[in-house]
Amino acid sequence: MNQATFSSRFKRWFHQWGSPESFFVKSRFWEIIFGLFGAALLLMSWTWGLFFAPPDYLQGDSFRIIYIHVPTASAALTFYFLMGISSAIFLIWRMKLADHAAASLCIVGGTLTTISLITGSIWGKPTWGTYWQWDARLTSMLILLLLFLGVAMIRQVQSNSDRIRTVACFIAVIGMINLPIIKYSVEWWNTLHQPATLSLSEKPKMHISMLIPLLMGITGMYFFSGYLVIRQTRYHVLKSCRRQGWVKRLVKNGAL
Amino acid sequence: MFKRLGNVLKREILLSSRQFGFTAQLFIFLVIGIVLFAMGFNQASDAIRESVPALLWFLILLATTLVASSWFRDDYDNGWLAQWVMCDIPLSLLILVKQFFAWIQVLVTLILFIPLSNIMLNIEYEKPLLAYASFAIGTAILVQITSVTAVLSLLIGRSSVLHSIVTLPLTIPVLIFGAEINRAALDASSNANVVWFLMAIAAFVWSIGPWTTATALRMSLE
Amino acid sequence: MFKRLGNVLKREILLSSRQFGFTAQLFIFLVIGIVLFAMGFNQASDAIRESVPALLWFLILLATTLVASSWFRDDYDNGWLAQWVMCDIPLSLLILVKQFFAWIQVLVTLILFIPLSNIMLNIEYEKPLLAYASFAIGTAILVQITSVTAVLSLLIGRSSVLHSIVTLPLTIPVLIFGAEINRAALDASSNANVVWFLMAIAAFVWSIGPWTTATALRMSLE
Amino acid sequence: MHQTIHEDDNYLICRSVGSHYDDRQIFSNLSFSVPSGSLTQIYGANGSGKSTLLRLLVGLRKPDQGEISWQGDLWRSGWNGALTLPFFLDHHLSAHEQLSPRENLIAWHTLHTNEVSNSISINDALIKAGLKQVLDEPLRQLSFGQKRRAVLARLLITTSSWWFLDEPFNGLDQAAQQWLCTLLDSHVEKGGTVILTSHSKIAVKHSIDKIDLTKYCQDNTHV
Amino acid sequence: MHQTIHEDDNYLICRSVGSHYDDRQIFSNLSFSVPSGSLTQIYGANGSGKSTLLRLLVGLRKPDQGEISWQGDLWRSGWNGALTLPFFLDHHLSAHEQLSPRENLIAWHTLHTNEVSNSISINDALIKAGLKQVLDEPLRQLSFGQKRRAVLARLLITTSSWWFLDEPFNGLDQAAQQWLCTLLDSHVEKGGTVILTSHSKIAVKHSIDKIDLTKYCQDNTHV
Ligand code: HEM
Ligand SMILES: Nc1ncnc2c1ncn2[C@@H]1O[C@H](COP(=O)(O)OP(=O)(O)OP(=O)(O)O)[C@@H](O)[C@H]1O
Ligand SMILES: Nc1ncnc2c1ncn2[C@@H]1O[C@H](COP(=O)(O)OP(=O)(O)OP(=O)(O)O)[C@@H](O)[C@H]1O
Ligand SMILES: [Mg+2]
Ligand SMILES: [Mg+2]
Repeated sequence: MNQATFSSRFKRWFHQWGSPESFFVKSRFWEIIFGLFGAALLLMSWTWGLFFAPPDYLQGDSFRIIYIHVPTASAALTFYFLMGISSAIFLIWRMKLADHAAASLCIVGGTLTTISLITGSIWGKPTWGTYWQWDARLTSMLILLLLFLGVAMIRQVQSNSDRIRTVACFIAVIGMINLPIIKYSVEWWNTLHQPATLSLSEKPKMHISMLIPLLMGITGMYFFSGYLVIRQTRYHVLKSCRRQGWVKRLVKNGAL
Repeated sequence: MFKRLGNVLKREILLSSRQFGFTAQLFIFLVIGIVLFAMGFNQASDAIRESVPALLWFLILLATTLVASSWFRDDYDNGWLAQWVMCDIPLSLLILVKQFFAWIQVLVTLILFIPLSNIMLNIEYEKPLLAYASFAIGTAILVQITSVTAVLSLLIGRSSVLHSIVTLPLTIPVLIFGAEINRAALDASSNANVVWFLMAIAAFVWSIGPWTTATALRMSLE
Repeated sequence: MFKRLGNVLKREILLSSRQFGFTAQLFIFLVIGIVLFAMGFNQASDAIRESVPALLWFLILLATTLVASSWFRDDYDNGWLAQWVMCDIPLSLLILVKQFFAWIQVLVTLILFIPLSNIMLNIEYEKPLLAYASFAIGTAILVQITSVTAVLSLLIGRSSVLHSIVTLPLTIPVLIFGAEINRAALDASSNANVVWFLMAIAAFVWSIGPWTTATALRMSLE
Repeated sequence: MHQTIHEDDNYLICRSVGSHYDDRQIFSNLSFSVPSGSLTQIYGANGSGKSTLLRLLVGLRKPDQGEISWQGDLWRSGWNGALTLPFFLDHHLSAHEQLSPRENLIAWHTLHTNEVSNSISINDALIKAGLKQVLDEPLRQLSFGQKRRAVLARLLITTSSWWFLDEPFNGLDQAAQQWLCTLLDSHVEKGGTVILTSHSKIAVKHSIDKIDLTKYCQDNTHV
Repeated sequence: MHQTIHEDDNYLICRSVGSHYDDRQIFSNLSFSVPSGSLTQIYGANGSGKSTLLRLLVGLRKPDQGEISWQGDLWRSGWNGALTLPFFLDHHLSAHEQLSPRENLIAWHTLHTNEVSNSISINDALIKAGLKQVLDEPLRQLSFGQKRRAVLARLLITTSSWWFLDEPFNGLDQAAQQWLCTLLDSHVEKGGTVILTSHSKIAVKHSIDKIDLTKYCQDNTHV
C-alpha cells in the first residue's frame, strides 16, 4: 500500500468514526463485546484469586487485594493517557467525538484511580503499618486523582460550552507530564512501594498460580472499563445530538 | 425581613454552586496544600509532625482569603452592592448573612478536610474537640478580618499595600493563637487557655465587623 | 519591534508602580507563612534545619500561584488583550514580555523575603549562590506554568481556587527539585547536580510556554 | 421640573445642591424641584455630573452643599421613611454575570419584597423584555443589549414609584427603545415619577421636564 | 455594502458566513461585500449577532461556516499581510482603569507604531476629544462618556484605514456625537473604510450602506 492510499484510507476511517452517527451505530457492537468479555474475565480472576490462589507466604491472605489494586492502578494510568490523547485530538482537529470520549475517560479513570488509592492504602495498613505514607508513588498517584478531579470539575461547570471543553482538554494534555513521574517514581526515588514485578521482557517473579489470575484481572479491568467508557461516550453523543435528524429517526424507529 | 435575608442567602448559595462547587474546590485546594508540603520533605516525617499546626493554619488562612477575596469584588464591580445599600434592609444585616455563609463554607470544607488530613499527616489529637473548636473560632475571626480588608481594598482602588498593612497585624495573632491551641490539642501537655482569648476576639469582631464592613462599603460606593 | 516590546514593558512597569498589588500580596503571604512556621518550631532547632528548604518552596509555590491567578484578569476584562491579539507583533512575544516582568516582580519580592526568612529561621547557607540560583530558576518555571493556567481560568470564569487546583500538581517537580537543591545549598555535602535538571525544565517551559499561553489566550477571546 | 421651589408635599426638592470629588467641584448651586407623577430628563455634556446627581438623589452620595428634601424632611440616611424605595439603575448591570436573567431577576425581586417570587410573573417580565431565548443562559453569554434588557425587566415587577434611570436607552435596539418608552409613559400615567438621564430625545408621549446640567457645571474648576 | 459579490480586489468579501456559540447558531449564510472607502452600518435586533460579526471581520473569531476574504486571500491567521491592521473598538474600553487617558493613549499608540509617541499629538488628540480637564486622572474617575471619548481619541492618531466600531456612539453627548460623525466622514473621504454597528441613525454626510442582520439571524434555532 503506498503512502497516498494509506493516508486517504486513514482519513476515511477517521471521518467515519469521527461522525457521531456512525460512531453511535458501530459502537453498539463493541460495547457489548467489551462488556461481556471484561465482566467474564474479572469474574474469573476474582473467584480464582480470592478462593483458589494460595496465600502469600509473607502476607497471608491480605495480598489478595492485589486483584483489585493492580488492575485498577494500571488501568487508571492507561486511561489518563488515553484521555490526554483524545483531548489532543479534540484540540487539534476539533472533533467533538474526541471530546466526548475524553469526558467519559475522565469519569471512569477518576473512579479507577480512587479505587486503586483506597485499596492501596487498605493494603498498606497490614504491610507497611500505615494507611498513608509520603512516598513518591503514592503521592504521584494522588496527584493523578487530583488531575482527574480538576478536569471533571471544569467539565461540570457547564456541559455544553465550547470554552469549557477546550480548557478541560488543554489541562488534560498538560497533565500528561505526570504520567512518567508516576510510572518511574518507583525507580527514581527509593520508595516503600514495590517496583514493577510485571514486565514483558523479563521472566515473571511471581508464582504462576498468582500471576495468571492477576493477568486476567488486568485484562478484564481494561475491557470492562473500556465498556463503561464506550457506554458513557454513547450517552454524551446522544445528548449532544438530541436535536439532530438521525437521533430523531432512531427514536421514531424504536431503536432507542 | 428574615425571609428576605433567607433569599439573600439563597443567592449566595446559588452563586457558590454556580462557581463550580466552591466547597469542593476549597477542599481539593487544601489537599493539594498538604501534598505539596509533604512532597518537599523527603520523608522527614518528624519535621512534618512538628509543623502540622502551622501548616493547617496557614492553609486555612489561604482558604479564607480565597473565599473572601472574590466575595465583594464581583458584586461591587457589577453594582449589586449599590442595590444592597439602597434597599430597606440594614446593610450590616445583609453583610452578616454574606459573612455567615462564607464561614459556613469554610467550616464545611474543614469538617471534610480535617479527618483526611489526620490520616494523611498521620496525626492524632489528644483533645480532638479542642482542635475542632479552635478551627471553628479561628475561621470565624478570619472571615471577619478578610471581609473588612476586602472592602477596604475596594475603597482604595485595589492597590493592596494598605490592604496588607491592615491584614498583617490582625491575622498574625489569630494564626499564632490558633496554632498554639492546636499544639495543645495534640500534646495535651501544653496549655490551652488561649482558646478563651480567641473566643473573646471572635465575639468582638463579630459584633463590630458587619457594621465596620457596612461603613466601609458605603464609603466605597460614594 | 524591540522598541515596541520595550513600550509594552513600560506599560507593565507603570501599572505595577500604580498598584503594588502583586508584590505586596505575595510578600505578605510569605511573611505570614514564615512567621507561623517559625513560631511552631521554637524548640526543636534540628527539625527547622531539615525542613527549611521544603518550607520555603512550599510557601513560594502557594503564594505565587494564588497571587498569579489574576495576572491577565484586568487586561482581559477591559479588552486590552484583544488589542494584543490583533496587533502585528506576535502574541507570544508580547506575552513573553509580560511573563518576564512578572518573573522580575517575583524575584524582587524574594530578594526582600529571603534575607528576612534567613533571620527568622536562623539559617545560613553554605552555598548561598546555589540557593539563590535555585529560587530564580524555580520561580521562572512557576511563572510559565501559572501564566498558562491563569489564562485558562479566565476562560472558565475566574475561579482562583480552580486555578490553583490545576496549577499546583504541575509545579510539583519544581518543588521537589528546588527543595533538593536548597538542601544541598545548606549542607554543601549533598549533591547539587539536580540544578541542571531544573535548568533544563526552565529552558523547556520558557521555550514553549509563551506560545502555549498565546494559544490559550486566543481561544479565550473567541 | 420646576425651577421655582415649591414647598408642597409632593415635590422632591433640591436646594442649592453642590457636589465635588476630591478637589474638583462638579456642580454647585443646583436648585430644582420635581413633582411626583412627572418625567424629568437630565441632560448635559459628558462629565457634567448627571450620574453624580442621580446618585445624590437616590442617596448613594451625600450632597456636599445644599440639601435634598421630600415632604419637608431632609434627606438623612437614605430614603428610609421619606419615600418609597427608589428604583435605581445606572451603567452597571447590578446583576451577576454567572447567573441567568431569571436568577438575577428573582434575586433582585426577593431583595425588595417579602412576597415569594411568582415564577410566572418573573418569566413574563423577561419574555416581555424580549429574552425568551436566553432565559437561562448565564448573563455573560448575552449580548450587550440583552444584558440591558435583562435588568430593565425589573421595571415590570418593581413596586417603587420613583424611578431613577441613568442612560436607560443605552444599547437597546429600536424595538426595545419603544418598549421602554411605553413603559415610562404608563408608569407616569399611574402617578409614578421618572427621573432619567439621556443624551438624545426620548419618544414618550408624556411631556418631559428638562434639566440642563451644563449650566450648573463649574467647568471643573478646582475648589 | 453590496449584496452581490464582487471579485474585485478592493472588496472585503464574506461568502455565506455563519457562526455559532456552543450549540446556538447565531446567523448563517451571510454574504456581502464591502468596498474600501465606504461606510457600512450593521444593524439589527439585540442579540442578532452584530458584535459577533465584527469580531469575525477583525479576526478575533473564526467563521464556523463560509469564508471571509480580501484580495482573493482567505482570512487566515488574522489580518497580517492581508490588510493594514484593522482598528477595532467594542464595548470594552481596552484601556486600563488605573491609568490616565494620556497614559492609555500612549500605551495604545506605542503598541501599534515604531515611532516614539509625540506627546504633542497625543495631547492634541485628547483635547480634541474634549478631555482637557481630565488628561491625567485615572480612567476610573472619569464619567462614562469621558471614558468612551478617551478611547475614541485613538481614531485621531491611528494609521489604520479599516475601522470596525461596535456602537461607538454609546454614552456620547450631542457634541461628541457630532465630532465622531465628522471624524468618520473625513476618514471615508480620505479613502478609509468604516464598518460600524449602531441602533440609531447616524448623521454623517457620506452615504451609508446598511446590513440588516436580523434577516440572517436564525432566531436562535439550535444546531
Ligand atoms: C495508596 C497506596 C498505593 C497506591 C497509590 C499504589 C499505586 C500503584 C500503582 C500506580 C501501581 C502501578 C500499576 C502499573 O504500573 O501498571 C501499583 C502497582 C502495584 N502495587 Fe501499589 N499502590 C499502593 C499501595 C500498595 C501496597 C500497600 C502494596 C503492597 C505491598 C502494593 C503493591 C503493588 C504491586 C504488587 C503492584 C504491581 C507492580 C507491578 O507489577 O508493576 N501497592 N500500585
Ligand atoms: N460568549 C458567548 N457564549 C454564548 N453565546 C453568546 C456569547 N456571546 C454572545 N452570545 C449570543 O450570541 C448572540 C449574538 O450576540 P452579539 O453580542 O453578537 O449580539 P449583538 O447583535 O451585538 O447584540 P446587541 O445589539 O445587544 O449588542 C446573542 O444571542 C448572545 O446570546
Ligand atoms: N470617583 C470619582 N472620582 C473623581 N472624580 C470623579 C469620579 N466619578 C466621576 N468623577 C468626575 O465627575 C464628573 C462628573 O461625572 P459623572 O459621571 O456624574 O458625569 P455624567 O454627567 O454622568 O457624564 P456622562 O454623560 O459621561 O455619563 C466627571 O468630570 C468625572 O471626571
Ligand atoms: Mg453618566
Ligand atoms: Mg453588540
